[in-house]
Amino acid sequence: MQLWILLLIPLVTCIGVGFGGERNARAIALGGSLVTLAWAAVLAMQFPHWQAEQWAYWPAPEDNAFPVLPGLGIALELGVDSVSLLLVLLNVILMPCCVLGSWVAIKERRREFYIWLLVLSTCVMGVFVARDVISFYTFFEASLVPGFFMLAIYGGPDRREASFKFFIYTFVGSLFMLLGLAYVAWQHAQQTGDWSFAISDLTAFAPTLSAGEQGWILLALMAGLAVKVPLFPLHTWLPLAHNQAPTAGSVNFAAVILKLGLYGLYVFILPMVPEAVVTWAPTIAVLAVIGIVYAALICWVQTDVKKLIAYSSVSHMGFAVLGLIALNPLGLQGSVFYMLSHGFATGGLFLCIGMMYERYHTKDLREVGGLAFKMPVWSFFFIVLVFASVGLPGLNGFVSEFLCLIGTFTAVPDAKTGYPGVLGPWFAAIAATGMILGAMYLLYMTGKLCFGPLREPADHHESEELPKDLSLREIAALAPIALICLIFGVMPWPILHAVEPVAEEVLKPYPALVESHFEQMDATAKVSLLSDTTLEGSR
Amino acid sequence: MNDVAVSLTQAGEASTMVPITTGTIQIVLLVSAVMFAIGMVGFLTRRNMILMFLCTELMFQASAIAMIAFGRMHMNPEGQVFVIFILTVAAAEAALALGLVVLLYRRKPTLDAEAWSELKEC
Amino acid sequence: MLSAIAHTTLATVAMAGGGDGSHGLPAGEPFGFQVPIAPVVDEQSFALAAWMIWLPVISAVLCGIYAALGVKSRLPAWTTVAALAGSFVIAAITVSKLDFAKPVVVHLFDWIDLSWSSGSGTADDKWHGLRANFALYLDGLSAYWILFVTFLGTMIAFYASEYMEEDKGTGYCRFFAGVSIFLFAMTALVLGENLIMLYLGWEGVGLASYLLIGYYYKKPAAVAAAKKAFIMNRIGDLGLALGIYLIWLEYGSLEYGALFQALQAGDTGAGQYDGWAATLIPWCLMLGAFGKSAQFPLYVWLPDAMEGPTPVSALIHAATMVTAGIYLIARTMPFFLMNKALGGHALEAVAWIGGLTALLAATIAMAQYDIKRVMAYSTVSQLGYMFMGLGLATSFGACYHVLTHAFFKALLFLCCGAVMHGFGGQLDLRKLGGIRRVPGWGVVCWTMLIGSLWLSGVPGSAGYFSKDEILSQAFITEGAGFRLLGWIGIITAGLTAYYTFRVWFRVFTGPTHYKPDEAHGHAGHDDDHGADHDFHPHAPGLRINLVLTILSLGALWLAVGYFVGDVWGTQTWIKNAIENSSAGTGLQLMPAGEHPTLLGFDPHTAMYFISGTFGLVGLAIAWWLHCANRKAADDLRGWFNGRAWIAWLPRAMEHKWYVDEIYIATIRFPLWIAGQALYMFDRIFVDGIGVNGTARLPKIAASLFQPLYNGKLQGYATSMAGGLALVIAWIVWVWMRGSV
Amino acid sequence: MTPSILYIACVVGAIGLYLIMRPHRKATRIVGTIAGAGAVAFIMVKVLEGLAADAAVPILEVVFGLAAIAGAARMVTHPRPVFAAIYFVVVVVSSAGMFLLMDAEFMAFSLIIVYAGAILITYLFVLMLAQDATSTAGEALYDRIPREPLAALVVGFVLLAVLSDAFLLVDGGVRPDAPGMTPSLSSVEEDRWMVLDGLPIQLEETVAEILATDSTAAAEFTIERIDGRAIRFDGTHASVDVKIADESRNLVLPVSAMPTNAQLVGWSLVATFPVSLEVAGVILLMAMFGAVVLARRQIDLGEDELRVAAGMTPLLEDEESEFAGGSS
Repeated sequence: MQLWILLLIPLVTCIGVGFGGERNARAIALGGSLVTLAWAAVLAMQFPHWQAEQWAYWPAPEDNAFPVLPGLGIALELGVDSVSLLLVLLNVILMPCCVLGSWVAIKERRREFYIWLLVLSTCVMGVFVARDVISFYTFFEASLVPGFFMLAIYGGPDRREASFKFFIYTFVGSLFMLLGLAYVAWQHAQQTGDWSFAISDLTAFAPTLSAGEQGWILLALMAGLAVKVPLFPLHTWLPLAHNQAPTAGSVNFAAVILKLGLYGLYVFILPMVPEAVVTWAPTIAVLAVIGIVYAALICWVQTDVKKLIAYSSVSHMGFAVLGLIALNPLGLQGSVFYMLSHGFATGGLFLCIGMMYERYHTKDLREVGGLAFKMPVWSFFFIVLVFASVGLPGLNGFVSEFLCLIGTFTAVPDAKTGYPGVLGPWFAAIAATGMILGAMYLLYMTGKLCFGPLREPADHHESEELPKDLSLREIAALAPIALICLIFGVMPWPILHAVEPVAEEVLKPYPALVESHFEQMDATAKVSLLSDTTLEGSR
Repeated sequence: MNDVAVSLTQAGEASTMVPITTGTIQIVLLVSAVMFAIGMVGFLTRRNMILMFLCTELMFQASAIAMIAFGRMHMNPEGQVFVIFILTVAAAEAALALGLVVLLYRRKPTLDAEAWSELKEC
Repeated sequence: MLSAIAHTTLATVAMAGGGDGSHGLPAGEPFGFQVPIAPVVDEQSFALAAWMIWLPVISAVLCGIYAALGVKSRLPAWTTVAALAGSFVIAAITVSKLDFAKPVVVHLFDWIDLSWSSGSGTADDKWHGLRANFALYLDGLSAYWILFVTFLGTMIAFYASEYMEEDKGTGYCRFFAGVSIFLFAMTALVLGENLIMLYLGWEGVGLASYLLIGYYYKKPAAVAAAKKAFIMNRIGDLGLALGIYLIWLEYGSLEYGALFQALQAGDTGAGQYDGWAATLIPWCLMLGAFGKSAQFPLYVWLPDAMEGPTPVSALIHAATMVTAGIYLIARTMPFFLMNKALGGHALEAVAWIGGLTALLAATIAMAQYDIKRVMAYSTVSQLGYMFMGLGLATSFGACYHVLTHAFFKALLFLCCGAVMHGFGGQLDLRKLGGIRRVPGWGVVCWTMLIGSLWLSGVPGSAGYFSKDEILSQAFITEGAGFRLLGWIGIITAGLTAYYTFRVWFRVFTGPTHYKPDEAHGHAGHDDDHGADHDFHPHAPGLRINLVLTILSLGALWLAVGYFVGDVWGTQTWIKNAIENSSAGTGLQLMPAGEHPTLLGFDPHTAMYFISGTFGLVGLAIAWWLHCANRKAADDLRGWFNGRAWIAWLPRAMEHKWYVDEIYIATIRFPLWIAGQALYMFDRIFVDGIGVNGTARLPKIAASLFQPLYNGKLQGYATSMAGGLALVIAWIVWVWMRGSV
Repeated sequence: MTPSILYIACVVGAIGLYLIMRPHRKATRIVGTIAGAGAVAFIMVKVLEGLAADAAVPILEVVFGLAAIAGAARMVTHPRPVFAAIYFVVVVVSSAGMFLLMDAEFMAFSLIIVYAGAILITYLFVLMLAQDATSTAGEALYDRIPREPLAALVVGFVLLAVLSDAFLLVDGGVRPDAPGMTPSLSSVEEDRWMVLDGLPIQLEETVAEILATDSTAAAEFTIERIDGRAIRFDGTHASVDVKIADESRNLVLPVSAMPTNAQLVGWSLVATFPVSLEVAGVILLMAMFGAVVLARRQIDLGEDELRVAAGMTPLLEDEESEFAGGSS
């Protein structure tokens, strides 16, 4: 029930926004998002599994189910584990910031805008709390609609193309995902005689399928999720959409929508098709690593700030994917942490850029720069968030990046961690160059935007409604994010502890699978591997 | 057949109780099908918007005949009830359609349906 | 104070005096070193130690608050100085309580803490968790380091309170916040109990360096330099990070205590992955150290970093941060020794790269005109010596040189800063001269002389002793070409004396002339002394002079302390601290008993004469060319320039051997091109052909049916009806009749 | 009759209709009419041929059917809209006749009233309203030339072919005499009597009438209901228990008391489809609103003008001032 209320609060707020008039829309939306935040905070306090030894959903989804078509096993089930609750918290924390960030940026059709924003919030929270495939998929797809409209109505000059590409690209991908999930459910019904769409049933069942079937399911699911993540080379919707979206839209896309893909990887692919994951992990990892380096290099030559940050998301998400398929607790926890920290850092960066854009109406690095003198407070937040993104220890980005990379590094066949993996040092070493490239492009951006002599567009004149530097409203939007970046960097352990049982549960089948995978590998390869390691050891 | 005979002899009237003959219903259904086809052909070929709607009325008519026939065959009144609903829809449609036609006619003084091709996608 | 501390600890460890390192270590240690026993977790007696870290943090936060409140007084400076001084005092108290043979861990709070119990492995507990808490590791090495870091931090912050006066306001707050952040990061780096905390400090000092180099953020050069510094450091950090991953992979822990004990027990790593053995660890760490400590090939950021305010150059880019690389290698020396014991060449590489960097940087320094740049290259060169020392397995020499260098180089930088500050930002030694005779510049002149003497390593100076410690070791330790390396070091010593005194003679002696630098004016300065004709240098004030004096006294004391080491205990104290920590090499790598000889003498004895001679010769040449007969310098330059076969040499030296240009041409530019090409690829192929092309397929297919969509209502109706007919036909023919 | 014959007849009919559509010559029209009528007649003959030899020939149905088809064909082909509308009246009347033949008297007359009386008149009004003045000189071009007749004919007659195939041929066509196709008469009768059961007043009147013929009975009576039901049907007779002065009597109801067809329809409408009835009412209402709104002259007003017209204050554009100030 608590979770239903969580989903309903933004929707009810929508009604308020709709009837509250154009003037009050944003205030009502802010109120609603704050109430959602408060409610989510209450849930977080009630959540019993923060320090649990065993992994479990809360509330137990069966108790919370709302049968729709009992004959077909279709029931709406909601429940959270620590990962999904953390992601819900990410969403609800960013939501008021988004509203504050759009406070004056959205001048026309305000009610509609905030309604879409709140609906988006509901949809993504729905994805995170759904415990059955039907509602997961429904929310997953429904989240496209508000995104589409925010993009298409309030976006930049290329909004038409961006919105269509965003919608169609991700939608087509998810259709494949639906196909894969439906296949699993169908097989479940065939073999057990009962229809069920509960994620727990399907994840318990799917690993019993043959390796070939699992491979196809993995491909189908990846088609949907890799677009969302996004994984190279399926990333091209993202720079366009991020670039064209209004501030709140970019924040939401970067912070939450991208996480849907990773969350899907975590909730479906890892538990459902373990054998296929073991087989395909190196391929996925190669794509992730290519994405890291490729997007980072592209970032470096961008002149449009938003595009730069958008490509940086591609690069960063590569790390998260690597961590996820490292198949050990280090990587998995790092990846979950990455979802959160990227959400806050990049979301905050987009907010910052939005605030700059409201003042200068350009995102072009060649036209605007040297703002540190004129906008010190803005620059302060911007630099904090940039360094959070760069992965400076003490801020959140470091913990996640470090864990993902060390997880990848130690994902070796004979790892003593008890979690053998199929990646290894080479993947981590190449991916780690992303650290350098990340610093390169982010500092390039910072150098242009914050430092150097003041550059303003030729036709720039001071806005009357906005102060030169940030207003209290804008500080109120940025300060929580910056603070969270710091807190996460200094005190990551509560989150890591909360994710521990989840990681162990998800990874339970993997050690045995990886070992048998290597046993089946080509005998000669195995022999050479062994001889190498023995040589190293005896030296 | 015996029951019918008894009740007939008792009442001396009430032809309602006789099942419809195969020939009758087949003829009636054939007529209904032909009318429907002609109505559709008319809808597709007439360029006059008003007549197009009239052709839809013809198709309604055909389906109403079929309804009545089947209702008669099963000897219950529901076929007729459905015809009432068809009448309702036909009347509503006529009202709205004619209103729309008038509206369109105000924009372009012609009744030619081909004059309105904004649905074109390219 | 140091000596007092030294006395308290002297009794605890028996030390053999002198430099021959013949003190006994138990034989049979697998890799030839003995590291301390398992650290004791002691939070009661060292509770105060936490404040070493927290005070700079508090000061940074306060400075931030001052900035937000718009404080325009010197409050940030005093806050910072007080905090840093507090840190120093606490450090001193802590160190005085510390027994070097018994390292102590002080737990502050949990940071990264992962663990898992399941999994298929049967390995011991080590791999079943990744623990990196915020905790302090107090042993000889960290105690030694933290003392001079906090002391110099305090001094230089005090100096900066005057130096940065013109920027009072936001800039002032920003500066001191940066200094505080730096000190926090540096203490975390030095005191951290595990490699991740070291990494935290490592990157943290990088951040502080970035922020402070870019302090004059309106100057594009400063911004570029800051960026370059951070990125070059990041390249090093990549090595460090990989090293950390590899260490965890091989040893399953990142805490010093556990690691050192494993190594001590002869653990050569788990050997888990083909090719990535534990012997690779030192190479990765080396990359990190070279990045942070500006060694070839990653040294190019340091000279550029001189765009920052001079106190920053003194504190970060001369005295403390750049020695973090030395600290790293000293801290992880057991890995290097293991490498060596297993036949690896990591230590040789460290020595050779250090030595070559020393020579290279010295040659560049000889031809620079900007006095801060000379000092910067000199720093690179001296850091090269320190790496050479580490590579030659004399951690003591390296660490001692770190200390002496920190004092005299900070002193030199601060003097340069005073000159720059007083003369309108002028740093070109061609445009300055005879400042000795300008009123009010006496302290600067004489303290800088002390610094220069110490740097040149003239006999009797601290630099002389610490450098000799390293150079003589080159003739003792066995290794690939170490003797040649020793001679390279000796030649470099001569060059060092030359370029150092070139600066001093040019700036302080000769006829008095000066003019301000128009182009170089600080962004934050009011240009009230910009014009040439009414320019009046303003002499340094009390605080600057005071700091210079204190530092020069410190430098003097280091020299004297060495001389009479057994009396004051300084040298033995240091030796004690270093050799009892993980940096201790045990010096077993040399053949025991029979020292190799150098020119027939014991190398230590010989080196006193050789390096002294070279230093004095260099000094004399400098005196001749730049003081006594300046025309000779011009003649020499003319002689070089007049001969085509040699004319390239001074030019190449002046242009820093074109290393920057080579980097731009071979790395930066290709990467940039790659970026552009990939972006084009992304747009044209991935997005254009891949995505839009796929998206166009349905459109192409649709164009076949397009004529049907003519916008004619009845056309659509026909299709609909046709579809209906087909559906019914299907029902009738297939469903009802079962055949077509 | 085999499907192929049916299909060929459909093709012939289609060709006939096509010929009628061509406006050029009277001769083609005649040929077309003959072909079409022949095809229809041929099929009808074939249908009747297949009947049992002793079955009665549904003459009237054939006549009305042919009239309706002829009217329909002329309606879709006539170049003058008004005439087309008039031919539609022919269709309506003929179908009403067929309704009558199928015991749907009420529907037959409502069809004439609603269609011929109301809808057709509306059409005619609109036709006259919309027909431009020039059309008096002759038919409009778009009325004379059919649009893509071939495609439409193909579609329409494929549909006709499969429909008539389904009605006439598949499994012997629609056959009421096949077992299970029609309900047993007793159950039909029972259903009807039960409708009377639901009409208590009419039942009382019927009982009163029966009792009136019986002089022995008192005027006061009550109808007894067992489980809420008064009428009991034993398969042939319907009877009612009536209590007259504390004496129970079983009255057999005459067949003439059975509810009429119209009553049946009414009962079905309110008892079986009440919601649909309501929905139909709402549809009609909304159609009325829609027609009113559509036919009105349209004026676009902005939001502010609407607010002013509604007596509210217009929106003000001074709302950015709330959070904007106060930065340091």
